[in-house]
Amino acid sequence: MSASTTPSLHLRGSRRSILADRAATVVLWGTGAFVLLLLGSIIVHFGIAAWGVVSPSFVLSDPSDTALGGILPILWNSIYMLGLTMLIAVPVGILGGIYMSEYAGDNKLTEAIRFAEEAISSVPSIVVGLFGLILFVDNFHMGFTALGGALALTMFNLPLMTRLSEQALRAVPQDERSASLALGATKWQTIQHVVVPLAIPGLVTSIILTAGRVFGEAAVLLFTAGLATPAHYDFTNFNLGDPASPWSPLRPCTTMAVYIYKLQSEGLGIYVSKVVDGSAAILISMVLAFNLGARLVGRLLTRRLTAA
Amino acid sequence: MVQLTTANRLASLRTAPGLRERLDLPRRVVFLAAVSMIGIVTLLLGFIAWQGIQLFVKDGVPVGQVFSATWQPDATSGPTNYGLLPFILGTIAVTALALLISTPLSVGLALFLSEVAPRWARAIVQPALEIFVGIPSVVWGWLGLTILVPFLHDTFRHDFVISLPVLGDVFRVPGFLTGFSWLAGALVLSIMILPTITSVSFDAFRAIPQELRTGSLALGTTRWQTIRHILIPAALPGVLTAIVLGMTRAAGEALAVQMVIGSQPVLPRAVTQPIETLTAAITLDMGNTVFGEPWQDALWTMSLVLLIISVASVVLVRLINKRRMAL
Amino acid sequence: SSSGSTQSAAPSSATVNCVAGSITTAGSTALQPLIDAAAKQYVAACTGATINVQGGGSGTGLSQIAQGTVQIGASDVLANSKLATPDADKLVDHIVAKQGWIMVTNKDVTGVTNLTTAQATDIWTGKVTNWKGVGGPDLAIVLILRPASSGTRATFKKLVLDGANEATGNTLTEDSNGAVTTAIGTTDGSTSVIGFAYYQDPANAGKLNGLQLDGIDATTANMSNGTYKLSADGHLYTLGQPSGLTAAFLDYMMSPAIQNTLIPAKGYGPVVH
Amino acid sequence: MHATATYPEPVLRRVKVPAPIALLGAAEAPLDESTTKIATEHVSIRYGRFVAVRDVSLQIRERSIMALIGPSGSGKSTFLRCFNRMNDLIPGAKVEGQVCLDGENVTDPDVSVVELRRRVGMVFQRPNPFPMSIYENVAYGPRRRGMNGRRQLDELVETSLKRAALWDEVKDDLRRKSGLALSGGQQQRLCIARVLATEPEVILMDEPASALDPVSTLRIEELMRELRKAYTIVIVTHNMQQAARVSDVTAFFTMAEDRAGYLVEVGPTGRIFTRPTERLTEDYISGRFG
Amino acid sequence: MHATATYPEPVLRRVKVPAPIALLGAAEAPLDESTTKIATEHVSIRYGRFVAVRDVSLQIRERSIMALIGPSGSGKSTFLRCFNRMNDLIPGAKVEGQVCLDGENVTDPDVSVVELRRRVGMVFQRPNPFPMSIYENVAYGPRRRGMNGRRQLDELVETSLKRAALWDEVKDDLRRKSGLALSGGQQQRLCIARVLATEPEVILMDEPASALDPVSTLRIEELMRELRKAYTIVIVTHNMQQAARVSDVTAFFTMAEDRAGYLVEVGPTGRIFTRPTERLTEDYISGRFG
Ligand SMILES: Nc1ncnc2c1ncn2[C@@H]1O[C@H](COP(=O)(O)OP(=O)(O)OP(=O)(O)O)[C@@H](O)[C@H]1O
Ligand SMILES: Nc1ncnc2c1ncn2[C@@H]1O[C@H](COP(=O)(O)OP(=O)(O)OP(=O)(O)O)[C@@H](O)[C@H]1O
Ligand SMILES: [Mg+2]
Ligand SMILES: [Mg+2]
Repeated sequence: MSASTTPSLHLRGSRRSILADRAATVVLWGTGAFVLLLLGSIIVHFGIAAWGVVSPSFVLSDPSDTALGGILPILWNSIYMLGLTMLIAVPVGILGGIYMSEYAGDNKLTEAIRFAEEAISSVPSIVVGLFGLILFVDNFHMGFTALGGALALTMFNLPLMTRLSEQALRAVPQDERSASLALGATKWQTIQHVVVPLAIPGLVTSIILTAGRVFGEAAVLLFTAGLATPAHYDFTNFNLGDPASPWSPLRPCTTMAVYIYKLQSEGLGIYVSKVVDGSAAILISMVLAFNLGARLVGRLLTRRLTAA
Repeated sequence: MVQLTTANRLASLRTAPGLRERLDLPRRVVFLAAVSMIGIVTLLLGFIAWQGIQLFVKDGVPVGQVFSATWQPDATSGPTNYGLLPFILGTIAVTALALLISTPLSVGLALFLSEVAPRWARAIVQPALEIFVGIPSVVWGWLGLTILVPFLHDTFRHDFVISLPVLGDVFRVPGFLTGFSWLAGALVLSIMILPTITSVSFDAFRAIPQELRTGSLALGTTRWQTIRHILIPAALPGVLTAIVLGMTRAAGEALAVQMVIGSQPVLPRAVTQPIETLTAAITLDMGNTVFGEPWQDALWTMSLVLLIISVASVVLVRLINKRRMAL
Repeated sequence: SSSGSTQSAAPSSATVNCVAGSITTAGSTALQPLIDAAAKQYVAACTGATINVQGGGSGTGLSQIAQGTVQIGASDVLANSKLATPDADKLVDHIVAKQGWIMVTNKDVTGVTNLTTAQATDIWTGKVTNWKGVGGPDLAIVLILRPASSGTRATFKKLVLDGANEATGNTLTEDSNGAVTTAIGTTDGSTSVIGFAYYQDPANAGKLNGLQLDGIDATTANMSNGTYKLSADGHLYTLGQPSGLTAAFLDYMMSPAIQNTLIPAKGYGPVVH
Repeated sequence: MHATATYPEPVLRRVKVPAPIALLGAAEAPLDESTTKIATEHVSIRYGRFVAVRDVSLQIRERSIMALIGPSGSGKSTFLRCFNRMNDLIPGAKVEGQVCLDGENVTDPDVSVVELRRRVGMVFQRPNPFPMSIYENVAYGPRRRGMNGRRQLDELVETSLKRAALWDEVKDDLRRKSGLALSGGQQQRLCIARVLATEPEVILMDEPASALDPVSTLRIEELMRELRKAYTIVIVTHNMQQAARVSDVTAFFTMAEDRAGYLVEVGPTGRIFTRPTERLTEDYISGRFG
Repeated sequence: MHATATYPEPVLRRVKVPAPIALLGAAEAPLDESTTKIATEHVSIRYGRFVAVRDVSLQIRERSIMALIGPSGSGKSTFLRCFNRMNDLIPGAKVEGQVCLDGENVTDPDVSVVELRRRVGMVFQRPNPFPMSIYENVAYGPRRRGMNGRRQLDELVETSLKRAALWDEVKDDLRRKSGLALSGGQQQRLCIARVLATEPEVILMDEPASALDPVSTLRIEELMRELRKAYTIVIVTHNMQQAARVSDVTAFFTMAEDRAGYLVEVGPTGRIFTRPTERLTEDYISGRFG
């Protein structure tokens, strides 16, 4: 040590930058902790509120005016609506994302598409709902239907899905594309076997975020898929043309978010607040389950496709 | 192998006609998917634009009137006046405040997740954020109504005043009379847009090659310096996109804001006072008015105005981005 | 008004004119709970009938029925006050119940149990801004309004305020009975008008102070006999004369089973005795 | 050869000296007997307005190794990329003139770049394995051409890895280990194996050995000599010894002011390194060997 | 030197031969008179359970150049990174043993890595310029240390770029051209300039010249000799001639089965290349020079 002509590693250096770094670390940790705490308390809030309400029979029985009814048809509707919407939004969104990230040149059309994506995300959902009401419900004489709701939701979600997919695909390093192309793979093979597999985690995120909006959306669906309390569903009725069949896309389809909205604004009866709390808790667990499931599938797919 | 080589040599480089088609098919498919966006948007925007101008075309309201401050759509209680100024300013005010609160929080969180967080923290926070997105806005509104509004009212009911000895009151914000306020709306919104801004910025930070981080750290810079001078500039386009997405989401959000903002069509003055946004007005009155009456036409005009505001800010941010990239 | 009684009063198919088919009603959220309950009873009695009870607001109900996309449009207000004449003339009005509203205050507003029409007008037009002025505590009045387009507000304005415009100062606007009730519960000195059905719902018992109007209690009986003036007809509109399931269901709404039992139990006033 | 003369002598006396492959290779196949595989005519390549390669015309014989040498920035990589049209991927890059493969002009818009790149493989300066297992990395090209038989693929993967002198190091976790988990040198060898697995006719190598250690480099160089029996190879290298050891013909690019991207001289490797006709070449080579 | 003997002779006779810097350097500063700058004691480095460096103890003298050589995967880069604790950034990497800089143990958790890395600069195998102008790339380090004076920075940037032999090529668009728009070789020289601008005491170089052309390489080697007067340099290289030319001391790592990451031999460069005591070293070196 005595031989050392330079100051000690512990002492020298710009204290200011070190302090700034410490401060930043604390602030960033604080931000993380704050958001986690916020979310934690919201979840705990619903957990406590739903305590004693949520039970298997709550999930598996029909709503009732006179007792603590269940939410089975509404839960089913949410899942159904999610499926129907994602059936359209996921493939079209990812394909659109592929175009934007792999093919789109730097031209007016690209600008226009990007502009369209951003413009539509600024349309309030209630306006999309009314648009759906006028277009699907009135003009197409569809009435209040799951299909109309899903189409309106898709208009709303597709740009988001496309945008997020594009970003996920763009994050794949250029090196990987060059390597594949240089091996004589076609552009499409490169996309299929290198770009998309590598982008799977990002694509899963975009699916999750889009799905989140389907779960949580009320305003669009109020006016397109309906705002009613469905009664009993006969799940053995597979006649898709029958509006009474829970499998039919041509029936009214009140989802969890809409149901919660309805109960909170005009719901009557001593059980309303319990059903609201229980439904909110179920909705949140459903989102959580979906997210975890999607991530798991994504991870399995990544492992299969990249063998990493 | 030699044989294969010979065989290859005979294959002409010209593409067989059928092959060309096949190679191009995917391109057409993805092109169609992307262009469908334009179709949807044209349909929707065309519709809103058409409905939005009915107030002027069909009902004969002068265009200038929408920039006045009086909102009196109800013919039964006096002469009608469709002044949208309070709503326009209200929307801008709430959105701006929400972004002001949410952006540092979200970008900070994105940085935390991508640069600081240990694996376990990331494993908790990331799914947590995605749950945020799935919580319906009614639920957020309800939480705001039952928790945030009373909290603001109980905690900050007195005027906030900064007094100096000679100058007197230099700054005064009236306390919350009710809790229903500009601030309440902005707070609820800022939580709702937090996941959007966070996840998109997070992706932007993740996309930065690791080599830039090691390059900077190896020069004896702190992690914060690396973040501040390398990562943030490199991720800026992505972060701005995130903010735009958050902004448009905030401007378009209806149910939750409307429940806590107080919905008073006045010009925004203090964050503690109720104001009203375009979306709140649309939500409140759309279901109660009938298609084709001037009142509803005015609501469609609000949608159009909202769209114009959002699109204008999208374009503005794009221009800023382009200017930056050119440097 | 135990809700249990509605269950036991559910009619058997013997007393109901059953028609098979599927119809949709849409519109007034104030009437939705009533129509919903009646529809459930009807469907329970008649297999083969499906009745969809949608909300959306009176304006939506009127628009939809005028377009013919639903079979029944529910509205708090008269069709011709909203729709243009040619559209309104095609609609047939079925008045199935009286709806009432009640002025309510936050629990802190003690000592005020009754407002005269004049006092109410002073408060809602902003002449009186403190509860002192009507014999209450020294507390600023916060008015919680309904949206200007809502049936509740229009009716209150017509029946109590005699068309005078509401104050614009110390006011808030909330959209639904649920939101208004919560807002009053958390806001000192606040007052509003909510649907009687909602007020008398057991879930809300004791949360708010309900006020008499001109000394008259808000009861379903007083609404039906007209002594309580803050009440109005609930309209179910059809496009032309109803037929089939629509007609059967409207008849059912007027049957004693509904008028004498379900309607008062749900907090509405019967129109047939 | 001052430095060499001073110290490595003792070692050199004691160890087994491999045959001097450079000249041996050159002798094996006299240049004039084989036909032209690639020919460029007046090729210029621009990035926007910047000219990176200027009016280069040269021929590459079939089954020979051509080395492109020259200072950094002289356009070697850019020129190399025009043989398999990888420049197509760089926005703003524009190729003028003709590049012929077996007499067909590959810059023709009708040409299938996919077919072209299958026939003209490429190894990059920076190793770029896919984030997949080692096996999948090598099997990638063949799979894209429709090869799916497990046995067939296994065999091909093994052969290719053996040729790239990587087999012994990776054979145990072929399917489990990711290509990215290898060291830099191993990664590059994996990339070479990957190209070999697609069985191209021409192999372009952009400083393939700059990340390799001498032992692997030698193996790769030996492999190149081996491949030369069936393939045409074009290599960009900064290692003049490498150029001398492996190539039959050497082309020298310059960066001298206003002549960036200019082909100064091309000729049999032995002559270029011993009797360059141009002053620029001589300076460059002597800088190296001084 | 079979190959060399056969063809470059004529050229060598004609060109100006620079002084044999390798031995000249070693002679300039007798090793024993300077003090130890870096010392490692029983350093082992693991990635998870895989041991990449095994029990390495060595000393590096102040103002000397130490070359680390050895086959690919032998842990040279890993070992190098422990001097400035860059291994901290690799999840799962664990360093055992002591690494002392001026007698202070840098693996101590109390040590400020920021300070350490300012004193121990690093140049990477793959050039990694920042996506900023050339000027900002070089000014980055100094700015972060609080240097803001325009004049001062201008001067420092110019000196650093000149030292890295890049000034002439970039001086015209210093502030407009992005560091990423340079060719590979230029990028690497920019990275060297960037480190020089932070004025470290020790410079670690991980194959800094593997992407450089011979002319620039020579310039950089000259610069290393120049820097040696004030700095301590540790270089990983695959180019044995480079090791021989520039370094005072050479350490040889092996990859032989079960001994991966083992330090076989360390000693004055002249001796290692002429009279290695270990069979492994001899094999490796002769493989290169054969
Ligand atoms: N994408 C690009 N855009 C603009 N200029 C480029 C691009 N790529 C290379 N250049 C420029 O073109 C010239 C030739 O580059 P190239 O990479 O072909 O050189 P090189 O001889 O391979 O150099 P090195 O030996 O350093 O790899 C350089 O001056 C470089 O700056
Ligand atoms: N991040 C990592 N995780 C796991 N193993 C690693 C990692 N980095 C390197 N290794 C392994 O550690 C060993 C030593 O790697 P290192 O990069 O230090 O070798 P090297 O001597 O620098 O090789 P090269 O000359 O190819 O650069 C190799 O076997 C490599 O596979
Ligand atoms: Mg190059
Ligand atoms: Mg290495």
